[in-house]
Amino acid sequence: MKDKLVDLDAAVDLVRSGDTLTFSGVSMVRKPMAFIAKLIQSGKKDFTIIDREPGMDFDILVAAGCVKCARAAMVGFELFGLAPNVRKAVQEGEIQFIEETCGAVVNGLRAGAMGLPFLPVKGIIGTDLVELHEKLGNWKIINDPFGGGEIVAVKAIVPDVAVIHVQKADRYGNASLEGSRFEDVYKAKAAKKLIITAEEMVPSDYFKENPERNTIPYCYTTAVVHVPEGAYPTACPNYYPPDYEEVLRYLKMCREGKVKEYIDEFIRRW
Amino acid sequence: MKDKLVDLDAAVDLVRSGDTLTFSGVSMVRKPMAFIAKLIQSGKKDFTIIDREPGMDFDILVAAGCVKCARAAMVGFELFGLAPNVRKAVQEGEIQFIEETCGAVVNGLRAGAMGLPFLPVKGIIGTDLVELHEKLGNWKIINDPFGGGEIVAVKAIVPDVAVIHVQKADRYGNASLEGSRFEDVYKAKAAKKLIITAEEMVPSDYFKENPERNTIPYCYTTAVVHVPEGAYPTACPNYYPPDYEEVLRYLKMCREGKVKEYIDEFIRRW
Amino acid sequence: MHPADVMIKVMASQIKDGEVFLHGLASPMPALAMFLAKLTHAPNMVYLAVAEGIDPDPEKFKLYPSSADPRHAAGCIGIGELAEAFDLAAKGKVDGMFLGGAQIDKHANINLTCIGSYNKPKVKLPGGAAAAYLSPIVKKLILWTTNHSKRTFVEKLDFKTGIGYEKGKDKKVVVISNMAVFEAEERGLRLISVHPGFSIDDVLSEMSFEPVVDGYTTTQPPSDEEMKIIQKLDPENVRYLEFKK
Amino acid sequence: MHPADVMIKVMASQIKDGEVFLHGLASPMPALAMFLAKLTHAPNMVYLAVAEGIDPDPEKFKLYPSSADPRHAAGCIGIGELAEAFDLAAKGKVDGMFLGGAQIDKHANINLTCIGSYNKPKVKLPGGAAAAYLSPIVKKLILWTTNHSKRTFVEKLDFKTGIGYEKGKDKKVVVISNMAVFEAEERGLRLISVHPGFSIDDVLSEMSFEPVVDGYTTTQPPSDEEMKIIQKLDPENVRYLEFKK
Repeated sequence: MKDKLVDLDAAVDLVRSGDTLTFSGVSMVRKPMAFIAKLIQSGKKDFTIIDREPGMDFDILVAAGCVKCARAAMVGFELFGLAPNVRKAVQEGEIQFIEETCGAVVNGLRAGAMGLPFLPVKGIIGTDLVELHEKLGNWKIINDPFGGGEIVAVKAIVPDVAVIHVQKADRYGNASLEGSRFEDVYKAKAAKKLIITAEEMVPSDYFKENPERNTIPYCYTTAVVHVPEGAYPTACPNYYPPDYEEVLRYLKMCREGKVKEYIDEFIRRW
Repeated sequence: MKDKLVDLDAAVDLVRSGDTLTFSGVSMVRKPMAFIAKLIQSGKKDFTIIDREPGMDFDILVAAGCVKCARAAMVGFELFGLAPNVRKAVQEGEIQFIEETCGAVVNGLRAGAMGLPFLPVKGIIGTDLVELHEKLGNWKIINDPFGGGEIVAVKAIVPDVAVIHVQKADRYGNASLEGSRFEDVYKAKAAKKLIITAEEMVPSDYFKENPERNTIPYCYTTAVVHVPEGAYPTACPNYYPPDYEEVLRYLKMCREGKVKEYIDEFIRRW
Repeated sequence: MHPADVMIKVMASQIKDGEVFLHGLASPMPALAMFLAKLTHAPNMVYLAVAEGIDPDPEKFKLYPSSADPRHAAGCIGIGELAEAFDLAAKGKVDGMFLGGAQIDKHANINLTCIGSYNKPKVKLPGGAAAAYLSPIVKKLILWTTNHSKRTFVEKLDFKTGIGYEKGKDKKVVVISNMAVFEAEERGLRLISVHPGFSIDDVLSEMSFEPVVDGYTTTQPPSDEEMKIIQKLDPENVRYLEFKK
Repeated sequence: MHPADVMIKVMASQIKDGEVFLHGLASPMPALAMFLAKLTHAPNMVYLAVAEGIDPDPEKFKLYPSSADPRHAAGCIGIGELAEAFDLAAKGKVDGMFLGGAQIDKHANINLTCIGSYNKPKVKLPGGAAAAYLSPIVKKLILWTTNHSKRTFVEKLDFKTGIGYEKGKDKKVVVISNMAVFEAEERGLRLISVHPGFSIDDVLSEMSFEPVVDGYTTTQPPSDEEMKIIQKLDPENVRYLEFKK
């Protein structure tokens, strides 16, 4: 195993403008916010970002002007309302938005993780999403070769980079997800490059003592970064809950036209 | 959660003659041997058995005359040689044998677990297995709808019953696999009925304290049976290794034409 | 009584003992309804949720603004990846799912995608989440809206994100608004009950299409005992936030 | 020197540092070769195996008759489901796989299925395991046989279980017998080296087809140091069992 421990800047160097990116977590949980701050600071842009149900990660990247295309089944702040910057950018035609549905994102990522060109997915047929995705070449209605009728085939999702915030990792890139995993293991295995940001660094013995803990083994990992509170203000299960007040402060500043100030502050934090 | 703890006989009652069955483990590891003993004793038969790389479980079921069709990528005793009873039954045309390949069995079980009608699988094309399986209707060469060329589609494998021997379970059917898992989680989720046999019973708090331990949650489980040494003479990781001497004794008795005696003894053990 | 509590009670009453129910993000009322059912008439229901705890412990539960808040999984018996819940749904083993609806038509089809055209929307909504995937494959689809109005109950959707009534399928579609309860039938949306405090005129005057009305009742609100349960699970009244948007 | 040890050394020399290698069931020599490589020239190779331990600790390793013996995973850094290794292979990320061959033709195609016809076999072999799946998708296919004979090196396979040489593909196919080493080329199986103790006549007279012979060497046997490593990993000489069948 090779030492893959780097700092956030070196990890950001692995990303190129125009890349397709995916991030860990959903909504206000385990989003790699520190990495995103540094990514914004780097000035790279034109990203395609893809996820099942992102939140502040997508919104702030869009606010910072880094995004060309966003693809997700839902983007928002749940009870706190719509994602203000995604909403604005889509309504003003500044970014392309591709409406997804959870099962299709999940199976697209699984196809990527499994090295398959596509995966079938049930449901969906009869909704307006089919036409949209067939046009984009993401989905195609095919016939089940075993006579089960029509079914949607989802093209494999293979992000250029996945950034996954985990609770624990060693310096070789073995990583442990605790509690909710969402699609993060699939994302990690589907991506061409995998950046792990970790709340806490542990010795490799942590995994050797109990190899079941190793949810993302080192052979998938390109780089690992130690970032305590790296998901803040979203939650890192077993470490901290979402900071709802901070999320509300972000939304308030967005409403007040002060999103650039928030972003500056957000970058300075790291 | 409902109490699903039953004895081996009650678990065997869930199986019907003619069912398609799959078992946990590979080769000489974590095969549900106690259940298989009781299944043989029950007199039920005409089973189709399917697995990636089984060993003594398949061989003794075939020896006992319970099997109509066996489907596997490999059946044998590794360095100890061929599976004598499977070999004999196939060569004498007593059972149908379907030669599989690991990747296809795995993806067929995954399709079953995921509720999908089929899954694509790479490789295989160019071997003599394709014609065999296309005739049987298990596989079909299709075109990747996204232009990647020909690929094999594997029909979902949905066994009537999966019997999975685990290290720990509670009486509600939550189960913990320790160490090598093989395809056992997929088997558990693909099957119409799931029988858990467990080395050790634990209180549900064992899972509540550390929910990551729960590799097969209760909502999949039909029945759970407490069977210490239930995989013997195959291994149960963290409990006991394979008993190679006992496996060799089985093979010796088979060679000497005493397999019926071994089976009687094997049944009496439970 | 706050309409949220009436809606929670109606949601809970859709859940039968032993059934498998799932809720997603932005779903405080469904989360509370699932607990209410589990703590009353459906102790063996299987609780799956976006926070990925299977059967979280109601004793340890407190409602927070994000449905994915990791504290919502406290005391669970296992981790149930949402992907796994989707697989269960594909196998026909998810009995019920709760979905919001920004627009709902008379067949209980829903729009969660956009107001106006997809390519140049007037309002880009948060998105359908699992709606397109799950709405055709679950057995019970429980739709809710906190905004019973002509803008919600529309003649024609701007985008069809999810599918409601489907003829010949073993699928029940219930629509729960802050004023009334409907069930989707071939004829259209049939009024089942009107919540206490609202009249039939309140209900009908705020819909862009006419529902089927051939006998309806007053919605059964939660009992005092049930209100205690809800209040204990949500002492800070997070469930009411959805009504302030 | 036992041919097993020569074969292990040849197998190990196929592994470059940083590469991902996998072995399956009934694979004592590949298991030892992977450790030998890891302990000598390839410390960063990724060790995947049917016992599902990723990078088991060679200090804790002892060879047992079943390759899936759970003790073979001792000291591993993680559980690597075989399914996951197969996924890696599908992504082109498994560099090498070891496969036996009951019959091997001049293109290094293999038969592990049956002797005689499939439907009425003279001998039903154990089966191809991952051969059909992996042989077309790995970058290095290492085939081995402990029975260098005309029955093994056949003109025509009774069944094509795995695919050897494929023109135009980034794929190396090496065949290691108890007498010699070959590599598959468009022209056929090319002799690379003959093991110490065997002559070229021994090698050629025991093959049903003629390999390409245009210069070959003597196979490099393991050094004393390497033999010590092998012996420490397999003190009970389990690796020789394969030769007694």
